[in-house]
Amino acid sequence: MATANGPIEPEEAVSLIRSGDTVMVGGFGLVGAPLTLIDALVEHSDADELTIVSNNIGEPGRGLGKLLRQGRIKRGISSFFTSNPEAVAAVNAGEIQATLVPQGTFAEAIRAAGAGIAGFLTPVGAGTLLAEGKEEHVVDGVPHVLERPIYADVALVNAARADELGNLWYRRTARNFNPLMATAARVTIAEVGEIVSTGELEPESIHTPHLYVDELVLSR
Amino acid sequence: MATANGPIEPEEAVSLIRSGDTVMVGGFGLVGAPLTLIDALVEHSDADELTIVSNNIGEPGRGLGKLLRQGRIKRGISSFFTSNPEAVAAVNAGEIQATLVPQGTFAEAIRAAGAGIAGFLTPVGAGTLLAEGKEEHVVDGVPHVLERPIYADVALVNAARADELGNLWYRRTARNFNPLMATAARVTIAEVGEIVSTGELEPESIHTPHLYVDELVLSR
Amino acid sequence: MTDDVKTSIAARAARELRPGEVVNLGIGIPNLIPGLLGGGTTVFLHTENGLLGVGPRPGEGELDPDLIDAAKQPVTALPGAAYFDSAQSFAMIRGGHIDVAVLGALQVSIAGDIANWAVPGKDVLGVGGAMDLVVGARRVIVTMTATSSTGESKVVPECTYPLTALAAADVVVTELSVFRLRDRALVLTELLGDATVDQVRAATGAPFEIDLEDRRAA
Amino acid sequence: MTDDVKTSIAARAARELRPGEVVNLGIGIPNLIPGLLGGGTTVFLHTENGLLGVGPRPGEGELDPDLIDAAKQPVTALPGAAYFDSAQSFAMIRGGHIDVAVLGALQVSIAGDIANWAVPGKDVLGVGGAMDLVVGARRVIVTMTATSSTGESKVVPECTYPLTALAAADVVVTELSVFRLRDRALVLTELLGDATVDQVRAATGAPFEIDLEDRRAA
Repeated sequence: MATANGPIEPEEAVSLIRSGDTVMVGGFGLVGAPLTLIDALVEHSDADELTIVSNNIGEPGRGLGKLLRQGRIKRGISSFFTSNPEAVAAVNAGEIQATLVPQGTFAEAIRAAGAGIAGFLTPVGAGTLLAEGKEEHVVDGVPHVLERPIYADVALVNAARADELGNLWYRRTARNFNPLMATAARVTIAEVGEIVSTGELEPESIHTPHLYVDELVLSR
Repeated sequence: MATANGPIEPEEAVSLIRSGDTVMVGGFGLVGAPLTLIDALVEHSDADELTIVSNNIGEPGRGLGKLLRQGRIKRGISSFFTSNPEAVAAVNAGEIQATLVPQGTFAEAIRAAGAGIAGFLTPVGAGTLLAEGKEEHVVDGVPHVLERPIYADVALVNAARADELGNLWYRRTARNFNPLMATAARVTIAEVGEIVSTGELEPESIHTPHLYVDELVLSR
Repeated sequence: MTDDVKTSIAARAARELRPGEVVNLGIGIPNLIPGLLGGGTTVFLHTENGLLGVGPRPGEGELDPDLIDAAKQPVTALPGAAYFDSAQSFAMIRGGHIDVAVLGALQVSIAGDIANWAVPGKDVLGVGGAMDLVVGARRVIVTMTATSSTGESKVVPECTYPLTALAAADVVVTELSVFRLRDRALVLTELLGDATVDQVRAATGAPFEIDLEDRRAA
Repeated sequence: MTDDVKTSIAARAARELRPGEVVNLGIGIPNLIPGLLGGGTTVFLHTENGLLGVGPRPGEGELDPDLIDAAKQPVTALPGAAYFDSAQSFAMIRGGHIDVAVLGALQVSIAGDIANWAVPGKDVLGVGGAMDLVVGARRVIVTMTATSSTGESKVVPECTYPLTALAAADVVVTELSVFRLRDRALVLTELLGDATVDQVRAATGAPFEIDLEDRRAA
């Protein structure tokens, strides 16, 4: 699923998101977040009732925090809503549903979705509030939780560099959840800082091979 | 668990392997196999009753095929014994036990061991001979097999390049199972083509961070 | 099986591939496909030992001991190729990111069950990536001769050889015909070369539906 | 809690670290540790957002918007640092590859249960990597004041706040003392500063054993 026709405009990219979709958004806080795509989603899309899968729901009025203010988020799946007090307030007011997941389980569940793994056993969370309603399995005397994959309709990721095929390279700690989310959605849109000629990325250093990438968008 | 004291000799490295140990050996066929370490194990160690976890059991008289001829392998866990007809003969003669695992499950089970995942559900193998004796779970109407991690006492891996801390970089298709096995053993010994100064490997391109590596050995 | 027969099967299978698709080719007949693709059809070849962007066999002086395919044969890598570890490679496969797997088989049942890794009672010691590929790839194209070297049909009511996976085949290409699995039923959709329906029937040890909508191959 | 108290707790916790260990530091008191390590003690700092080899805070002109720690604060990276994605980072944690996690807590029980992410009835919306770290790290060192700002003991018979994990703490360092978990029992092993056993008893809302084998801190 290479991106044969060059980058598309952010406005066109976000038209692939429909009301009711589950949308993954990369980034740890705002670092590695696809801010151009988020802005396009905020300004040029009417899709609402969205389920957002992102480690945080942005910050007040920044990143996904803008979408939150528009009331277009129905549900958030995150490890840390707390970084946006407005998201916490929205949950407490019953305006959005919140599914809180330990960060490692969050990452692993997204990887699992991309990797065709229908469930995995982790000791993390066992015996805590966050295991409520989940199947428990005791392995070698240690309680484990059976966690399920987290899939999405569309993934919005951010990378420093792409080649023309859509291979991606991430810089420093801006990598975080982006390579995982790129694997876990029906449609993956990568916002990139630059597009280099095919062959310029070192083949051993490509973090996301192009078969995971459907569309490229240049950061503004 | 950095390798503070520089590389050790292959003979010293294999002295860490004891009779009855489970030993992972990287490589797809002989590509990416730690041949210096295997030779040292063959020539300078008396450890026997070994369980070998490797995609293949070498080739006749080459790589792990040498260890097989010495009768020191009790059990093999592999996806493809067939590449060494002597291994097939040894299994058929009851000289070694064989556990055959689909290659993707083999890779994922090694990753799981390194990642603290106590089990995972895969559709691969469900309804086949290779699912016999394994727990089946039906997920969304599709039968899945619950697979368990594959751990080892010692992992022998091969990388083109290390830095002084033990960060590893693999070249081309010599990567294969090596980065996974490096995470899944109590002790990981990396055979490397060269050791460069710390800081010379691009931090974004390190395939195996040094916390997985206990000892470095130079290829001969 | 003559080389001509192999080539004709591979050539027909090649026509199932669409530009831009990510394709994993098994050993044997599927491996003939790269040489038979039309000039306009660019596919990306994936090999499960950890490479997307497999190129042609290396010429003299191009041989790299670190660069092989899943059949352990030397290959090259095209510009834009990427290397990855085996867990990532099979994550691609199992996760549905490989568009097409083309592979040989010993038997295919009318329900699309595939047996391609072992003969009963012996040789059950090498499975490799076969099970992952037939379960994970979005489309599975089986390329095989219609009958075995001893004349037995390879299309069967139910597999008697050890299964690779249930209901996994989408297309079956032999030297005589193309079958497609539709709603879990086997349908003859195309006759190849000079083959007739009667010839296909004679070579096929199981009932099938007929819907010759595809044009006869040139 | 004064800065002096924080610093004294961090300094004592720092002495638990051995050269070469891979250490993950939580926010608050643990984050003071890098400045308090003796010159001879080199540890490798891991931050769960994807970096092994965290360096000091950046000076002016060194600020890199792509380089932060798990507290979302700017950091630097040392030579030999490696970046990785979040799944790999938590694979390191959950898989037992992080030698030590140092973190704050709201409560620690005499069985080593830790509560450090939420207060009952509110603020259960941010867990981050807390659960993964206390379950996965080989040694878990809790740094906290002996009592809360309202004077309640943080060492308790049983956690009343939402649990982070069961039986996870190995060492508890407060401004008064060091406790160790041995055979699932809480043992007072060291008095800090001028603290007496009676003072520790008064500040601790749960029974504990005493084995003052460790030398009194200077």
